[in-house]
Amino acid sequence: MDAILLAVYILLFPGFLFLLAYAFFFQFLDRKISARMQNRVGPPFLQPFADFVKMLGKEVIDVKGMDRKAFDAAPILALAAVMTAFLYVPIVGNSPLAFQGDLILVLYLLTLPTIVLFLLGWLSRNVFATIGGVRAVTQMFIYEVPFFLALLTPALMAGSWSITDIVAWQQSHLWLAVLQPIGFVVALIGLQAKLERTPFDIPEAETEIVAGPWTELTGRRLALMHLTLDVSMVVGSALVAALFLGGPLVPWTITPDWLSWIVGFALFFVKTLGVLLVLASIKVATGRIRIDQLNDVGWKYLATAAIVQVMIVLLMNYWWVSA
Amino acid sequence: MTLSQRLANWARMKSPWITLFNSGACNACDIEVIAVLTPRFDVERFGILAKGSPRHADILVVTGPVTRKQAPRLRRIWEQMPEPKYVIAMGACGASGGVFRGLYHVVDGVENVIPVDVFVAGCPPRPDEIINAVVACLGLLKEDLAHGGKAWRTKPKVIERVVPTEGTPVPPKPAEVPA
Amino acid sequence: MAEVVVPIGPHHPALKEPVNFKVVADGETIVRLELDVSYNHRGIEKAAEQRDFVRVVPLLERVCGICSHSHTTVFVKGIEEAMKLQLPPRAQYIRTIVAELERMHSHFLWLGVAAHEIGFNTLFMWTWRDREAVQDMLEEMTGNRVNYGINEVGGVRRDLTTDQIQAALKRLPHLEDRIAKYVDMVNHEQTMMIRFRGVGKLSRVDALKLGAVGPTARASGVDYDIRKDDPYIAYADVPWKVVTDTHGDVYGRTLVRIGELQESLQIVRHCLENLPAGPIKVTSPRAAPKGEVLSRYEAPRGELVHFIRTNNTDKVERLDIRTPTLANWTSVAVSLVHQNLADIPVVVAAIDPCLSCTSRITIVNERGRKTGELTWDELSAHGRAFYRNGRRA
Amino acid sequence: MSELLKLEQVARAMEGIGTPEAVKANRIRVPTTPAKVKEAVRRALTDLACDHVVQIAAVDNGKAFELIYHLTGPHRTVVAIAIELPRDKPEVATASDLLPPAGIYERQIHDLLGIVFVGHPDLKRIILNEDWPANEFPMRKDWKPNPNTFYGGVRKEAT
Repeated sequence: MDAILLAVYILLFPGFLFLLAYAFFFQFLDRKISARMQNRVGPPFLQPFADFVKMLGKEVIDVKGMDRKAFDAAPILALAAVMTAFLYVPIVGNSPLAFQGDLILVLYLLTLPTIVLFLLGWLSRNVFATIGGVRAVTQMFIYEVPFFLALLTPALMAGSWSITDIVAWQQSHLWLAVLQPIGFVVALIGLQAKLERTPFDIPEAETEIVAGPWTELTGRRLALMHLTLDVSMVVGSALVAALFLGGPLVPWTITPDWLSWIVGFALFFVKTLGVLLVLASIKVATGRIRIDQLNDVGWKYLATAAIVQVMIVLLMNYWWVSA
Repeated sequence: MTLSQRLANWARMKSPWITLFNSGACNACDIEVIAVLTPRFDVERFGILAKGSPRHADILVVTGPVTRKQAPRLRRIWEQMPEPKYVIAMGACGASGGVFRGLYHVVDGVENVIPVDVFVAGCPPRPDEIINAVVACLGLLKEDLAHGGKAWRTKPKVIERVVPTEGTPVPPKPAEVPA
Repeated sequence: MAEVVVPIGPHHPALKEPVNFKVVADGETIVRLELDVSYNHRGIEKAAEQRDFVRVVPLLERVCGICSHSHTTVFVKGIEEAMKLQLPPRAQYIRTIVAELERMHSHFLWLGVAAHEIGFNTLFMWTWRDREAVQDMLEEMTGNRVNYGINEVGGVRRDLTTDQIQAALKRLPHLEDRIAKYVDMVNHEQTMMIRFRGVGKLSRVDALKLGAVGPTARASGVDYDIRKDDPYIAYADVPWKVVTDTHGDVYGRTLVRIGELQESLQIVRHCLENLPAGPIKVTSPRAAPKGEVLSRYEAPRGELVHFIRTNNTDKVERLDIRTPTLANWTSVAVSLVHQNLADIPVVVAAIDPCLSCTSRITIVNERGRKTGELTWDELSAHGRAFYRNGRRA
Repeated sequence: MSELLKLEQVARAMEGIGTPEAVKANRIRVPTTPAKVKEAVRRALTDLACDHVVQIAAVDNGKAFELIYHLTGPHRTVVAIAIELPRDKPEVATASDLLPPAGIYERQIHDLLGIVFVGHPDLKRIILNEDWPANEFPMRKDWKPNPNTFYGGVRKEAT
């Protein structure tokens, strides 16, 4: 693809601008669904955009003795990492930047915001922030292993480390959610933990340690970190939709090129909304569990389920290859 | 005003975040402020969110006559909030100490500790009056942005004393009125 | 081994009221708890000595917003006992109705706040939506959602009209099945059970020794309830039973409070249905004869006590208020040691602290070791050490 | 719900300390001296099966300070042990080792009325704010707030 089309791909359509709009739309939907489930009216459509612009306009407060430059750079780093991860997930058709092993890159880029949260907690010299940061890292150790295992089993079955190939493989076989149900469930729970949403929002536990690592963030830093969380929600659900629900491709080929793009985008849209609906209802239906309970749940149930899933996939591969 | 200025004003009007500070109140006002967040009065439809930390909030809702022990903390919380910040003093206690005026452990009213922008009448004010107060506070925010800051409306601290023309009886100063 | 001093409060989202905990925590478990509460002290007892019986009732109404009717009823009942006044039964019934409605709205409020403490916001929204029905009933009967102002020495200031009674009776069935729904939700919802079971355990002996009162004590099997022990207003001739439980932890207290919700609803229905006719107040003399009265009342949070000494004038010589939350502080401080940092809001919320009534402090020192303020690098060193050798530092 | 205590029961338990008089059906008052109050509380806890301290009321009746310990138990009768303390040196032995919640009540009484409880683990400031002058006790009848001392809150020039 020549340079101009690539630039459009990165900056305009499935890249920067579209991702921003889609992130705001996702935040609006998430707050609206959980509000309606709590029998409230919920925010208006442009609310996330208004929050973002207002936060940009607020005064930025620096705590005494804080490393200003690092504190400014951290949110930008987190946002950049999550945005580049979105480029490798197929949206319309195959993503032009795909290469063998981009699944590993996306997973790595998705863990960067948690480390940045820990960094923010550490830099802001506030007891609540530090404890929040330590909890964020503790939580990451717990859910990271099962989440990675659950997301790597599709690669094992499809025999390739690139998301685009996995999506292409699913075009000719059943959806991986059907073939690997346990992996699908573990991936959803892991995603909920990565996005630090209610059953697992221990670092930001509003009623225990004020706002965790977010306590000292004000003005544009807060705006960027909120945006990072929204974008990582979009990227996470797009990743789960691509790996388990078949992504934007349809089994039979559609002749005119632009029509297949539109159908592909519509499928992507519907599938990511489905994932969001599941995440929002988990958030509404449960309370927050403690860090040590998360430890038990994480290692006893999630990890074993992921390992069992890997075993099943290896066995299935063995039979298919031999059959 | 430039486009970006209008956009900033629109955004500030559309997403006021409040934080609640109980400065020694009888917590009737507090449960009414929390009732504002619940399904019947639901303020999230106006974009109002209740934030835990003063760092993230725009409007500080203060309830109760400030007790002597809570006054320095109220002052520190107010200083921690980032600029364009506003203060709503709740109920009769916030305005003048209400039924607790003159008690030995109470600094009567929020005015003596931090500058207040909006007072809400009532003991406790009903939830819809509280929403009305936030809307009034947003109106104030709009005017302040037009005049560039709060200076235009803060009344001068020193009130000059009007020299009475002879013949008219001088009203006794409040201290002289027999208690 | 250095410890982390975590100040929670006085401005903290978990606590709807100003209390300050200096929690000395070793990682996530609490070693020592310093509690500093007196941010709400306004000097009401001193002011009460300068106000006559008519003007002191509005002041006592605002000791605490959630249990305002309790404070006025216990004071007015004490003064009537000193004056040896005989109240008409209709006034006693109206006071009981408003008292039980206040208990219902207070317990609904507590259920929501307890769920909010563990992040379960849906239940918070639902319980507070149902509480609005109770608020409407109170507003129709007394004219105000909170601080009802229905009590005065010698009786009640407002009468109940028949359509107010019918409107209230129509709302009760809906509330009844909502409460039933919350009972099975508390018993089956996973995250609530994990966060409530076994947290803040208080044995029966400890509950008695540490002077716990109200639902906190009744959840550990202590069956003290002033409405049964020392019946006042109309509780003697209303059929109801004391709700107790044996779990002794936050889960037990939740069950006791929901049980009391159901009992209160039955009491309100009974009083509304057979409200005796007759006058609603009797003219009371201006001054109260010399005497000393210990007036006790079962507030939503526990046993509320007003010690009133009168001296032939129309003012109180001394009013000493002992509030239920004050009695519960010792038990919460003891049951918190060894718990998790994340459990503080839940256990504190479990005694449903009403800080506007209370302003006292206690220090519980578990192993009595010296813990000074931590410098920054000690804290970070502690963090690394704590996680390097698997939470045993 | 055992039945109420009889007057003779209390008299037998408290002989040598004070003569009880029944103020009401379920309230018996035992006036005694400050020296014997600890012994009275111990007997109430053991012989009269009281296990719950209702309240420790403190009154300044102009001439002297009065302390009234209200105790109750499963028998649902309130045993009130009343003592009188001289105004110039109000001291009494602490009851917090027998009754743990008394630790709080005594510290509040010390703050408001200035009664010293000998043997109390840490009789620090509880109820008034940090910069309240140490020797002023607001609940005393003869206390008037004098305008020029600073009782706390934010200093005038800070607003």
